[in-house]
Amino acid sequence: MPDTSSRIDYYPTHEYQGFHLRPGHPYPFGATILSGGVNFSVFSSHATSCTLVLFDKGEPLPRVEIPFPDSFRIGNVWCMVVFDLDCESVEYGYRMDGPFEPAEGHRFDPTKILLDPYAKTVSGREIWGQDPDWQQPFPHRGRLVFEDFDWEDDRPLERPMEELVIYEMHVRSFTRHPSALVKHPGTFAGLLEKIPYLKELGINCIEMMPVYEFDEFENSRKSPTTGETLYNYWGYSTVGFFSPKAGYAATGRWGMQVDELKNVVKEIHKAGIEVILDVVFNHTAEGNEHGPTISFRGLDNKTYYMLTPEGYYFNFSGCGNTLNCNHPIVRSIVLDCLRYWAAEFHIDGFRFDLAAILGRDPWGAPLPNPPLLESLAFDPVLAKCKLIAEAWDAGGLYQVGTFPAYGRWAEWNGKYRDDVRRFVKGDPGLAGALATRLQGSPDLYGWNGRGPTASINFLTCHDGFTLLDLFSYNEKHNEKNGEENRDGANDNHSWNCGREGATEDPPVQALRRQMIKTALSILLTSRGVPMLWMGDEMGRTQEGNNNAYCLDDPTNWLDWNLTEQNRDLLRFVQLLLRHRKAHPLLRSKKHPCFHRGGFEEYPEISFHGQAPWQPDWSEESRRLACLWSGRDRQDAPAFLYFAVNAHWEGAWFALPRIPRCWHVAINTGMPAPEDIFAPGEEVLLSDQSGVFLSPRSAMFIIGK
Amino acid sequence: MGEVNFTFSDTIAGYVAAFHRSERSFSLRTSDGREFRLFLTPTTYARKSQNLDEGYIDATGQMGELLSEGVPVYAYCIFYPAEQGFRIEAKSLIFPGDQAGSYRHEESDWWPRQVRSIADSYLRWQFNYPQEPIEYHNYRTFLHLAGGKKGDYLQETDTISRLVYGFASAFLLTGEDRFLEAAEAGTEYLREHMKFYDADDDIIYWYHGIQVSGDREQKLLTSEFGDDYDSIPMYEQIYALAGPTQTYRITGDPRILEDIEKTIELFDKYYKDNRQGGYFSHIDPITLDPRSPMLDKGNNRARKNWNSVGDHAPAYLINLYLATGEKKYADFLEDTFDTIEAHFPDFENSPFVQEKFYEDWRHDTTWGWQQNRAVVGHNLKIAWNLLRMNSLRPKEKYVALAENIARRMPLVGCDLQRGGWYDVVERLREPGESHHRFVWHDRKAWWQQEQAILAYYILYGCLGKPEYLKQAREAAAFYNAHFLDHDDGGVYFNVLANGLPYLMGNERFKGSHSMSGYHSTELGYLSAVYINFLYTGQPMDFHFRPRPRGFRENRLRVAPDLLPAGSIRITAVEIDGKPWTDFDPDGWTVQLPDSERSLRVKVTLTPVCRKGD
Amino acid sequence: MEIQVQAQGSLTVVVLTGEIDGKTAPEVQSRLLPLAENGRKLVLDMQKVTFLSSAGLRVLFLLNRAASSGSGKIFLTGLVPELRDTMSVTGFLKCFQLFDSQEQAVEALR
Amino acid sequence: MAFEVALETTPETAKITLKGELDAASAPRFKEIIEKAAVSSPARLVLFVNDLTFLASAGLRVLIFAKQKMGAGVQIYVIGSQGPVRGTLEMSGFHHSVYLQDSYGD
Repeated sequence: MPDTSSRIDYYPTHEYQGFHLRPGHPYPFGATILSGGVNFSVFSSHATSCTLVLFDKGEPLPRVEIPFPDSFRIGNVWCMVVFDLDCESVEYGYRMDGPFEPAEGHRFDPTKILLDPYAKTVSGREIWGQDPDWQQPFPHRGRLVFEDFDWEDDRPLERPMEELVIYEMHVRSFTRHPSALVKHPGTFAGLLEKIPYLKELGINCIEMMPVYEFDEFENSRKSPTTGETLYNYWGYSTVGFFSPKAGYAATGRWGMQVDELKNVVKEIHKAGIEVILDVVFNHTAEGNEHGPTISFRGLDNKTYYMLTPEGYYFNFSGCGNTLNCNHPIVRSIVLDCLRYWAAEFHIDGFRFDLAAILGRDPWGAPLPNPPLLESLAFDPVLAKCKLIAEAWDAGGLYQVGTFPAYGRWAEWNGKYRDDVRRFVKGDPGLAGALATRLQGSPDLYGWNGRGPTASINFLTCHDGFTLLDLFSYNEKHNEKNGEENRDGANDNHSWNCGREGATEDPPVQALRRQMIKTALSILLTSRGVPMLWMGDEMGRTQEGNNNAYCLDDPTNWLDWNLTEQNRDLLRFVQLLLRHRKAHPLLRSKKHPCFHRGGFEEYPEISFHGQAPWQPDWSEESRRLACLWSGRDRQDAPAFLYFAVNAHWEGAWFALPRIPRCWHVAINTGMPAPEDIFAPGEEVLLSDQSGVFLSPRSAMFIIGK
Repeated sequence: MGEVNFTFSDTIAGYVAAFHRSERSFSLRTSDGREFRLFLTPTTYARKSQNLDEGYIDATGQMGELLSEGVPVYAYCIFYPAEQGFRIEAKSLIFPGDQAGSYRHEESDWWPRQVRSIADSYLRWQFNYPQEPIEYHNYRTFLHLAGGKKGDYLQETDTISRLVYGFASAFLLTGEDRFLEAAEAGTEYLREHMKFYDADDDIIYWYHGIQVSGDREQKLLTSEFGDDYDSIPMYEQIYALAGPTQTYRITGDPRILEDIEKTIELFDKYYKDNRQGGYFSHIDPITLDPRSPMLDKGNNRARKNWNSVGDHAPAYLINLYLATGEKKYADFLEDTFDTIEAHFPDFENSPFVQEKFYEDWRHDTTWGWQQNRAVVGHNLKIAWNLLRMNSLRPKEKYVALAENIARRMPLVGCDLQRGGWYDVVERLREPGESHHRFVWHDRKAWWQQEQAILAYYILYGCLGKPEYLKQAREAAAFYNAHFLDHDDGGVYFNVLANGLPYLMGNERFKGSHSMSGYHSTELGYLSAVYINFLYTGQPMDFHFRPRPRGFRENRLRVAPDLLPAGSIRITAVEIDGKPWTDFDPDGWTVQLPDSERSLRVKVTLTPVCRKGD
Repeated sequence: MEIQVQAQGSLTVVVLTGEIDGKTAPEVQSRLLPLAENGRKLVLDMQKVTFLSSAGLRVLFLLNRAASSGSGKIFLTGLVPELRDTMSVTGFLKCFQLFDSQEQAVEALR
Repeated sequence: MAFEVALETTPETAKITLKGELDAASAPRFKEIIEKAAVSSPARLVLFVNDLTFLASAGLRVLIFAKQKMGAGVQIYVIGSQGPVRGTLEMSGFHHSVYLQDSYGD
């Protein structure tokens, strides 16, 4: 322990109403525990004065309000050390005074107590769903945290991008359902108990939907149809950028959410699984000029938000305001935030919601060389972090393939989702598109050396149908969301296999399972980084709701009984993932080339139809096969033949001749257990000249 | 003479003809078919029309989709001189709707929400409600938004009455008690402080207002307005009834009916000209004689004008008929409209009606500020009210005059380049003049937009001609895009021709013109009725609070306005929250139960399939 | 917060009563740190500990680190299920050896 | 009973005594007297109405109009009003603007 007695700067020089103070350190921002006191540092470009407001935990009224003496200000930063505070029971906020001239962009309001944007934990919503005290003027309060977690020898796993199989999940939904049989349902701790399941499934990266502190009661209202409360369930509206959501932690009520999440990350890393966070930097929970003033609006409205000349809020996010990401100060907060999570929580990567907004200038025009994206791409702390962008926004900007990436950014490949959905459901003329997707979308990511790992391939995600619903509904059914089914996307490219919604009819159920297996086998044999949506591996349904953003009920909760009911499907996915791991050819960092690179004179990739070497690219084509050729892990020659028949009639595919014997690994046309064999247990093909693919099925055949 | 080779800014209103995405430009076709090519700039931003108490709706991101064929838009542009003509760059856009043919102001609850917001703003400004109770003693005619409430202040009868009309209309639409409380308190205050009961003739007239200092009141018998100095103008007596009559429709309070009937007695006894028809516009304060030499001071001796003939119907008389159903008021209405139809049109000389007359209806073109000038809004008000009257007692000549006005006005009173309607123009054009000259300015007043919106929506609702719907939509879109004050609440009085608010001089004080609390709420109330019932076919709820032993034969009349027979039906009634079945669906009346206390009545009126058929 | 310390042969048994949080943690630390550092085995009877905050966890962790850096060892007994669960979820439980009761610990370690 | 009116002015007070019936016919004469009294812009106008048997609305209108013309600063006292005359004053709400007293001490 440092000998504090001798350090001169650990002694108070000022006093205010019994509190001992001294000028603080401008850096690091936020509240930092020093020995004997706490350093508070906050900045605002336009505020005229600032007051630190201290509460005892949970008390309605402040214990003291300490105005920052002008000598405690350095540039635009107010900083102060307060001595002898009980770090566990103190809550703090700031009052900022300054002009209230909306037309100029200033909305200072000294009557409001503001949350410190750098607060490491935020109180007010410690228990999920507990009715808040709506009269409390300062509901979200900053609190202090001990940052001495014992990581032992853990650090971010830094897995090569091409190895990743991402599993997108919602922390609460993952274990909230009673069938999860966990001690702390719907929490980080609940996730701890499901690590063996994830390991056995075979994914090596989980992407958590927003875990930064958010207010589940934002715009909460009663559903006109069910009378239930509708929440801000997904959490795409951040209150605290540096604080894990207390309501997601079993120990949230005692303020130990930081330790709990760090422990979860540590255990998940032990299972060899990376953790990616879904982060929202395009807007905040403060909404437009009618929304609540929580933090940024009261601190420095003109700096933090994109404003129209009259001082109103641009709305590129569709949620009321737009964060002014390319302003130097906001850029530094975003960088500080991501560095904090990467360094203190050992987070492996970040997925940016509506990332196209991060490339707009303060007046909304897209920038060719956005400073924020560049800073993120070359930041030393984030150097090994995965950066994944949702490369569009609600303001009409669609940058899939053109997102300014600096060779570092990957993107959610919306085109992959649409092309594969349409091919699998039987739309004609998409063989060419499918061929491009299978190679890792070189049309989008082939230029300036980005490669297939820039493409996050996915069929489903939190936005839209689950995989089972994709093949059970033609129309969306969002009545429970209370917006008269107007919300949610309409271009779902789904097909209900003949019956709308759940059915007991065996042939329809079997067809739906087959469509799921066919789609997944395409996804996991495509180059690029595959992403699964929580529960699709066991046939989860949301009863046709393709925008369940507000439902805290079984629509969102993962039903663990499905692991038993759909045991075959789960087995199929587990083995499919083991096949992907077994064949490096499917996971290369480079786009394949057509005329060489395979074993001896075979090309690395070649496309075929019902006749070898003659793919059918016509307008009516619903069939395609491709042959990968190269070396496997033991450097032995590898031949992988993947054929898919989306037609409603079966077809004979003559196989290309290879210097090996064909063995069947996967045939989604067959019922379990013959639908898939474990790597190494592939079955020798009796007739080596070809195979018969039943309607709407796929086969994966290996040369051995 | 220097040519126009300098930059300037202006608004263009129109419909998108085409959007050229690559060139970032679009062509805009004005209401009368002229096309302009407008270029977008990197800093062009856009918003959608937002209602009062609604947040700012930024649409900068959706400009691409919104600028599609047929979408209405207001583009504020800068004109740069170019080789031939100008290069026009749009700097900010306002979209009244999301797509062609869809207007936010035609949403079924758009206007009721607007009326609620305006009424609440006035409760806040005038009475500091809800912090303090509604106390009309504190009411100010001149409301200095910045200044406090110190020193003497003036309370004018007709501005209080108009505000009471606003509160009563807000209650009819929303049923929220604070508005009825404000309406009844205001009616009570008028009766207590502004009423002069003349025992000799058993008639009532209303003081112009009172000058309050401390707890003392100085009665002002004659008007303090320049044009009506030292006389009792009929215009003020008429509008003194506006608020109480609208309140009477809700409560049936017999004291209000008595005040109204005795004021009508005043009109018949002292203002009516039984020989040559119509009503005199002013009378002597002492002798009540319209021909008194004392009136020469204001040039008002033995004169007749638009207000004294035309203002009865819209101000109180139609509402009085709706509440009572009595034949004598229908006759009175018919008489005023016959008089207007007989004397006002002057189409051989001018598209505008004549507004000032001598006793024998000779045109008086030398009076005060009016001279030979036209108020665009009065012409439209005549067209609008003729159509109302035509639903009560159909006459070919009513519709003919209304359509005649409706056909001519857009060419001489409407701004086809920027949208909106003008104020006062010369009735005649000098030789060589392409446009009627603006008398003072080309600004646009809030209440004249109302006349256009209501005139063309009722014309379309009753006659179904598409050009009327187009005019109605353009007028209402301009009003909702430019006149709503989203910072302080309520509406702006005036906007410049290009739609930017004009906040100079006493135009700034919303209180001094509580009229703005009248016209804006009347517009909201009747727009909701005409659009929902005569166009989009949406049902509406209306709220009443009938007093015990109030309405004759305990029968509540709920017709919202003079509408074509059979256009709407009562489909549901609730009394104190419980369903009630004793009502005449097509007679628009509800037979009330006997009760010792006032009843809470909610009536649902549903149009009979009117989707623009 | 009460702390009773008694020596039992080569062991030191400490009985803690009440809450260990930000206010009481410093006292626990100052009383027990010297004992942990002198290389003896330390049995902490937590049966009557009703609440353990982050600060409390850290004091136990500090004591354990101090003990194991020497030749000493810390053992916890009688941990209430809720506290045990909190410690496991935040990753602190792993570094301690547990016994159900004080007697069991003394028996096993003598 | 015929209407009689007499005016007596001092620098800051004007006193008018009214007798008989003040009706529509006699109102103009009363108006002239009031206008004469207003000329010296007195601070106070005192009306003695003990012998006024009838006050028509027209007469009352003269009073109200006069008060308005003289301006808010002028105090009006009506002395000795009773019976129907007082009723007329109250029914028109004019009692809020003047001081009704039984007697007037100089």
